[in-house]
Amino acid sequence: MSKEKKQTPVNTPGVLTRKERHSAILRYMTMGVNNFNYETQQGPSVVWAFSKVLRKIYPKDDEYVEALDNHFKYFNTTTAMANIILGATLAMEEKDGIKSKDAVQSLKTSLMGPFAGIGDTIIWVLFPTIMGSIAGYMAVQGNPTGAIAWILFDMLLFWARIKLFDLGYNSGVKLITSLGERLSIFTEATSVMGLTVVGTLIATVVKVYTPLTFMTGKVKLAIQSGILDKIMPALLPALVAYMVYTLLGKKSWTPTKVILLIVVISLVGAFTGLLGVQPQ
Amino acid sequence: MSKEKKQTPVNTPGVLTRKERHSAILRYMTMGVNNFNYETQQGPSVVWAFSKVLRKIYPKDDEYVEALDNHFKYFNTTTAMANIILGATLAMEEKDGIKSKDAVQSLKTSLMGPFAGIGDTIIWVLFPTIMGSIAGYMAVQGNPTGAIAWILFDMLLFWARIKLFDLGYNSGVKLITSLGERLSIFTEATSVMGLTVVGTLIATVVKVYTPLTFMTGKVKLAIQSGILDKIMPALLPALVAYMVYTLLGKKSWTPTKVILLIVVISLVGAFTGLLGVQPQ
Amino acid sequence: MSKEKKQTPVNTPGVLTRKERHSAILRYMTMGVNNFNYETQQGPSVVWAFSKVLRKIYPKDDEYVEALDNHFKYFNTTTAMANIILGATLAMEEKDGIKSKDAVQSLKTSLMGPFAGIGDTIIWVLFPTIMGSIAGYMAVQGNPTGAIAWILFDMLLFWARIKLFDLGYNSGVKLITSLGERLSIFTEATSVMGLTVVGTLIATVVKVYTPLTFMTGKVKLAIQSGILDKIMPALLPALVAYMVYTLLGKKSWTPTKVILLIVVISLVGAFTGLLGVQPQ
Amino acid sequence: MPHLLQDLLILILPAYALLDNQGITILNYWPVTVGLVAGLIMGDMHTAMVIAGTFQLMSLGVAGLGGASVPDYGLATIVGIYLAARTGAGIGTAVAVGLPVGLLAIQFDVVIKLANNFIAHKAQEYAHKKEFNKMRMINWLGPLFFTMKDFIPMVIIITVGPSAVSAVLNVIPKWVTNGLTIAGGMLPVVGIGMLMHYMPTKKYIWAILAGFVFAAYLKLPVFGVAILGLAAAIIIFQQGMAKANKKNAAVAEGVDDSEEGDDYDE
Amino acid sequence: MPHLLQDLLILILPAYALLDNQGITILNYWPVTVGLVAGLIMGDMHTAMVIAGTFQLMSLGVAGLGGASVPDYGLATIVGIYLAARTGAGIGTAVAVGLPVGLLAIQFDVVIKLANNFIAHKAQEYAHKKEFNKMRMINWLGPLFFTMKDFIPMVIIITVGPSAVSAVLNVIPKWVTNGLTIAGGMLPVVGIGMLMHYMPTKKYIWAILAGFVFAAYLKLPVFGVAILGLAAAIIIFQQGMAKANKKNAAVAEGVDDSEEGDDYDE
Amino acid sequence: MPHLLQDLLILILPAYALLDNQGITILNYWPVTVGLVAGLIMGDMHTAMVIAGTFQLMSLGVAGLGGASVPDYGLATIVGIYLAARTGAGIGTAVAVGLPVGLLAIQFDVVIKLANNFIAHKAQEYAHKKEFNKMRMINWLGPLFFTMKDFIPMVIIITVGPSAVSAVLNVIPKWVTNGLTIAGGMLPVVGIGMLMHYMPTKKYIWAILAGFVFAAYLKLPVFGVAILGLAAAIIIFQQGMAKANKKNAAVAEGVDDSEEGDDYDE
Ligand SMILES: OC[C@H]1O[C@H](O)[C@@H](O)[C@@H](O)[C@@H]1O
Ligand SMILES: OC[C@H]1O[C@H](O)[C@@H](O)[C@@H](O)[C@@H]1O
Ligand SMILES: OC[C@H]1O[C@H](O)[C@@H](O)[C@@H](O)[C@@H]1O
Repeated sequence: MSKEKKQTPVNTPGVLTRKERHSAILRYMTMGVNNFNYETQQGPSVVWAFSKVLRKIYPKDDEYVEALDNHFKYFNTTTAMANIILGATLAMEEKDGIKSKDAVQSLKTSLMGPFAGIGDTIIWVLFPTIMGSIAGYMAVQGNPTGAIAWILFDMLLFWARIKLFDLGYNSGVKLITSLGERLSIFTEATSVMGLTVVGTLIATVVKVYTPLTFMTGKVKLAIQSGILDKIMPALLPALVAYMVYTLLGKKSWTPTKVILLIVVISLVGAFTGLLGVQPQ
Repeated sequence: MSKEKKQTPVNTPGVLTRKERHSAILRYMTMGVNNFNYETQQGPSVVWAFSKVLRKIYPKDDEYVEALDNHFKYFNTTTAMANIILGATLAMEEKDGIKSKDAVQSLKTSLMGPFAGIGDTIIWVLFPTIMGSIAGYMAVQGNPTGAIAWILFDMLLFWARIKLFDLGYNSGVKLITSLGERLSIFTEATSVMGLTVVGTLIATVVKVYTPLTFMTGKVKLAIQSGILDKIMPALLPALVAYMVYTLLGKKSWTPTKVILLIVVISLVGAFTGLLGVQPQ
Repeated sequence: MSKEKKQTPVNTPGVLTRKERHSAILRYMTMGVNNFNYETQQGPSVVWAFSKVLRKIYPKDDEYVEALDNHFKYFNTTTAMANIILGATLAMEEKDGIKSKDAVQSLKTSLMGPFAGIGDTIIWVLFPTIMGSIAGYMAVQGNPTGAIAWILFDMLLFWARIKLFDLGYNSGVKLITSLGERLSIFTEATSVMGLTVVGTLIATVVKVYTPLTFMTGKVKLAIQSGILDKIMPALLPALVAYMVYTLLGKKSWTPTKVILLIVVISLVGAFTGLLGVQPQ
Repeated sequence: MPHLLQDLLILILPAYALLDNQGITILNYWPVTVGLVAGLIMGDMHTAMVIAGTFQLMSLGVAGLGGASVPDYGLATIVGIYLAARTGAGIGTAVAVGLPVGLLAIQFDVVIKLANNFIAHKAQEYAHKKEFNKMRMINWLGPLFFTMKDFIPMVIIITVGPSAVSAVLNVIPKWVTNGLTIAGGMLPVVGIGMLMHYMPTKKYIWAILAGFVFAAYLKLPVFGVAILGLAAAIIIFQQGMAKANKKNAAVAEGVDDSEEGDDYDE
Repeated sequence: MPHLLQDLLILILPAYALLDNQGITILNYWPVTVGLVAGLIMGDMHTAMVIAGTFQLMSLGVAGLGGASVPDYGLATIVGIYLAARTGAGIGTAVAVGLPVGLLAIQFDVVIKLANNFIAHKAQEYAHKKEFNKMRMINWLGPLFFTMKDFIPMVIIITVGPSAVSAVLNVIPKWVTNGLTIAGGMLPVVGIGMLMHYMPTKKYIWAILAGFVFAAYLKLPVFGVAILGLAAAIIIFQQGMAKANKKNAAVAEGVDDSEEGDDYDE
Repeated sequence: MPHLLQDLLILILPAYALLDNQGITILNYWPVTVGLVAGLIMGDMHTAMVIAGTFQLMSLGVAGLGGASVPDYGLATIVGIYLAARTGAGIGTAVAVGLPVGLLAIQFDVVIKLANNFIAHKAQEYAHKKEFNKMRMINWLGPLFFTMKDFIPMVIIITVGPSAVSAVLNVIPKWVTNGLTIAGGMLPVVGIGMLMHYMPTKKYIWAILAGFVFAAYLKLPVFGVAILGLAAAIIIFQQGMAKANKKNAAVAEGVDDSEEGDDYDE
């Protein structure tokens, strides 16, 4: 691949230079989940990282704020995989400006779930398990080779993650060019996939567990495994998700209030023994 | 909640007083499955219970008979859960009279399956297992406290079941008011849910088992687990369900004949050893 | 059933006599998978068997070649079950001639998967397991009775397979008569069922396995079970299927080349230890 | 309490408790609750509770769902308590005699539910003849039959004694009791078959197929299947609404394409 | 029976049984049935059946589905019986020598199915040239090849003796036999790939995805998947019919909206 | 290396490694990699690696997915290595003291992620006020808080010594740490709830239901669910396209039925 080709991966002349784009994704990669919050999770990280390139795309203040608000919203996925998504959305915003707002949001919300599934498995579970077992075993024998190899692999991964961003950016442009006005249908369809994953997240990521038991003489019945799990697995997480979703839909309830409510419930639950940490 | 509000839970003035409605559901709760038959199961129980209030709703004999015939049809669910359904259908009949016939039938047939699933689990499996293990253990030590507590809980449940009826009645009115002419689409959709459950019932409630084995020397092959289950689990129940469904569709075959046929087949099967009781 | 009735099972007078039809299916039953190849599998067997009756249906050379080409395509199912399908398609071709071409192909491709599922289970797994365990046990005691019985059962099965062909032939005529112009919708719908099974075949019939392991000291990680299976079960078969499907869609790649490629990959894989035979 | 009064009350107890359990469910028919009452009647609460508790723990998880017939542990309990009080039989003996009576009741249960079929038909017949009072009255036969189911063995036990039970049990051949149990397992299919005729089974046969596969192969519990069914129902509802709205819109525009919708519904 | 006739018959037996099993399936090719015939030929039914029975029980559940290659237990049986009769080898030895021959046949099977590919192409070529007789005749090569698969090892064993088998086996490196076995496991994918090109794969790719997930993750057997596929097919059929009816109705009303339907089908 | 410089570097190490791992992930924060650096700093690579390896094998499979909080094995490792080098504590002691510090960090993690919420709101506020520089700057508080999480325990350990850790641990009641851990398990639901409000949840609620059943009941992993979701998405896309094409065709023919489409989308 020639240097020139690399610098102009799309036909439409972009507002941003390759360097500006890379500086944006490097900002995101640096911040990562370092300002993670329970409400919008990686949202602020994306805003912080892309605020400069977005400024260039949206010279008008109003549009800029609108675009920022869009990215302030909930976003969360494996950071390595996020690069693909953010590459694509940057391409979309660069080409269509504020008109792409809904499509951008839709692409983010629908892809982040499935991408987290595959990304977390590889990046946070498989890779550290492999490297950790090898390097860990070497280490207990006083040998640091595995640890050094790990850092080298991380560097390789760092490079690959920038490539993933480029991939997303180029695909993003292709996507909008080929889909054209059908983009809204496309994003609606991807939302369906995203929502399917949301159903899974409720069942697996959200953890609510009660250690309560009925006990009398030699008879003991655990509320969680003996009753709740028999009615429906992940019953409590489903109820909590429904409750939170409903509360968030009410004018009087802000996400912050909901978070505080959950913290209070958790503390009270821990104090009274109504809630507990699920034994592995 | 004020007394008055309780007495007029709906905007449209009903034909029936609250007392009449409660008398109907009390009749149903008394009869329950005390006249259960294999063909229409709780159908006659519903007719017996609601014959008086329906008479009031349908002063014309023809409409009355039509409405009764509607309720004579197959109905079966956990009796506690039936209260919700019967509350809703009573509201529908009270408001729309004989025009609601199909919607009433559809609501009953589509909800009874899912409601039985959750209701039976709680009312007939979980609750007696909890109370039974506690009270049973106390009893073997000569202590009747658990038994007394059980009866008290039953009284609470009795009260709750009446509330479930009221809930169904009020929701029923809301349902028809908000759905309006879309009711037929709604009932068709609920039928889909009902039929999904019918598929499950065939696989789980209907039990057909053959104890036949091929045996020669030390080689033994059970027809049920070695052949039938390998072709398809619940193969025999599925075939029997198909056969019964087909027979019931024929003019020459009444349900009674089908029942007799099954009894004869069961007796012959037991005599010849072709059929048996599945070991747990 | 009278002789006459048997000889004219359909209202429309067919081009072929019962004898000609049976001779065709007997040819197929004789060839079976005796000229099986990896690309089109039983395709040539069907062509060889039906070449004579098709000649009679298509007196024009061009149509004949077109019809042959149609049957040269990939076909594979349990041979006993194929009889049903081939009976039906013969009826279709007899009635509608070359116009039925797409419908014939569609019926074959969509039914062969599901039919193989049930047919293989019964004909190649259950029946030989039963007969084999009985006859095998008798044999080790020097007793040939079981073996003789097996051959007799095979004769019975032979007769039944001819009946299956007749069944397919008669249903086939009924099918086209009743469906009429809706045939294309029908075949499209059956394709959906066929494709669902194709997804299953990829996951179960195609076998690709790597015996590679990471090993260091006492820590050992199998690539197959520790990584690939955790990303997705049947990941390699899915990738191979995708690759083969893509290659086959390219002008420059013939099926023969693809087959050679796979053989080369297998040999190289075996030599280098990258690929292996999955332990049971 | 005089013996006669005790006999009378103990005779009524299982019949009442059965009807209660199948209806209002206040006393219910589990060993400990009927054992409590039996203990009050027979005047030896301790023995009564021990026997009841034994049967209760034996019956954990037993549930007659979907019209299935299960052992009558309530009857077994009462028989056991009565015998213990009258003959001074030990708890072991009381349980050993009570249990087969409870098991025998399975057969009776199947027979009654078969018999009730004729009542149901008769009642509907009366409805068609507009004899509404008769329609109602005949339904009392159901509870009456169920009463008999527990009444008859109790009468025999009280008048003839426990040996009678085994005599009766020996008369009935094993294949008959077995056959009735098998029939009890199979008969719920009739209701299901009826139900399928009231529902749009042919149109939505795919829903039955899916429900069957999830339950039979993947062992998905009924509630899980119901949620998937709900998901499908929501789609059907949305599509139905979309079609209806479109039809309305078309009508408003003066284009009458009502036929098409009907075709689809067939 | 003279030795020469026995040799001749025993030579033909596996080849015939193989073709029979892959076609009419009357004698079939399982150990006990071919062992029966081998016993008749060699004149020692008892020994024949014991060897056959041993291989039969060893092969329970082995099935060459979807074009997969499996050990040739029929050939193994015949080799074992022949050696036992000729050399007086014990049953253990007979089995030990027969088995590797049967395993070797897996490799040959893969090679033949590869070779048959060329026959298929040749036949189709003849069809296009309208040389229909040649098209038919060339297909005989398939059975001929399969005949050779069993014929050649039998000839070697009869003429050179069992030691030849191990000699041949030692010549072929392990990675070649392994590689062919691996290829045998992978090659059915070609047929599947072809099939996907004949079917509306792109339009209904979702059906493949769903079938894959149910089979790979949830281990739903193929028949269960087929039922779910049937459910989906019914829906597609109903929607197709509804659309067709609507189009017809529209045509009847004089509104020609035929394009739309076509668009959808693309 | 003078002690003071060692102390300074060892103080910075966990804070940097944490931010690195949560961002660029080059050094990362696993025991062996931070242990490697700690060994370089403290000058005893062998002891450092043994302690690090012990913690590494202990932490296999631990992953903070979806914003979950997990034990801070990196911090534990550094504390252990520091103590071993300074006090000559054996490896057992080093691990025993390091571990509770790592566990304590779970609580801090929850508190920081709660605190970050306020930063996020503040930042958005600045955006609305068009103070874009402030909007950016305030985000540095996040990394700062995370730095503190590891900085504070390290300062205490270095200045006061290991006994301080247990003192702090004893002050905080069990129910508070437990409660924060429970909150950490539950809080990801807020993000999910927000997400649902951005997506067409009501229209496609069936997708959530299906995903839930497959995950909760059938234990289908998220990637399997995503494939099924993809299958559904393809269908939705095709139907959407068909409708759009039809509408275009209709418009081209001069029949305006745009309303119908809109109705469906509501
Ligand atoms: O299963 C629903 C319902 O079926 C029958 O009516 C009885 O067995 C009830 O106890 C049960 O609740
Ligand atoms: O699986 C279908 C079919 O595939 C091939 O044709 C052979 O392996 C047959 O034995 C089998 O029945
Ligand atoms: O699960 C997706 C994502 O969630 C959070 O952002 C963090 O826990 C990340 O480590 C993880 O990759």
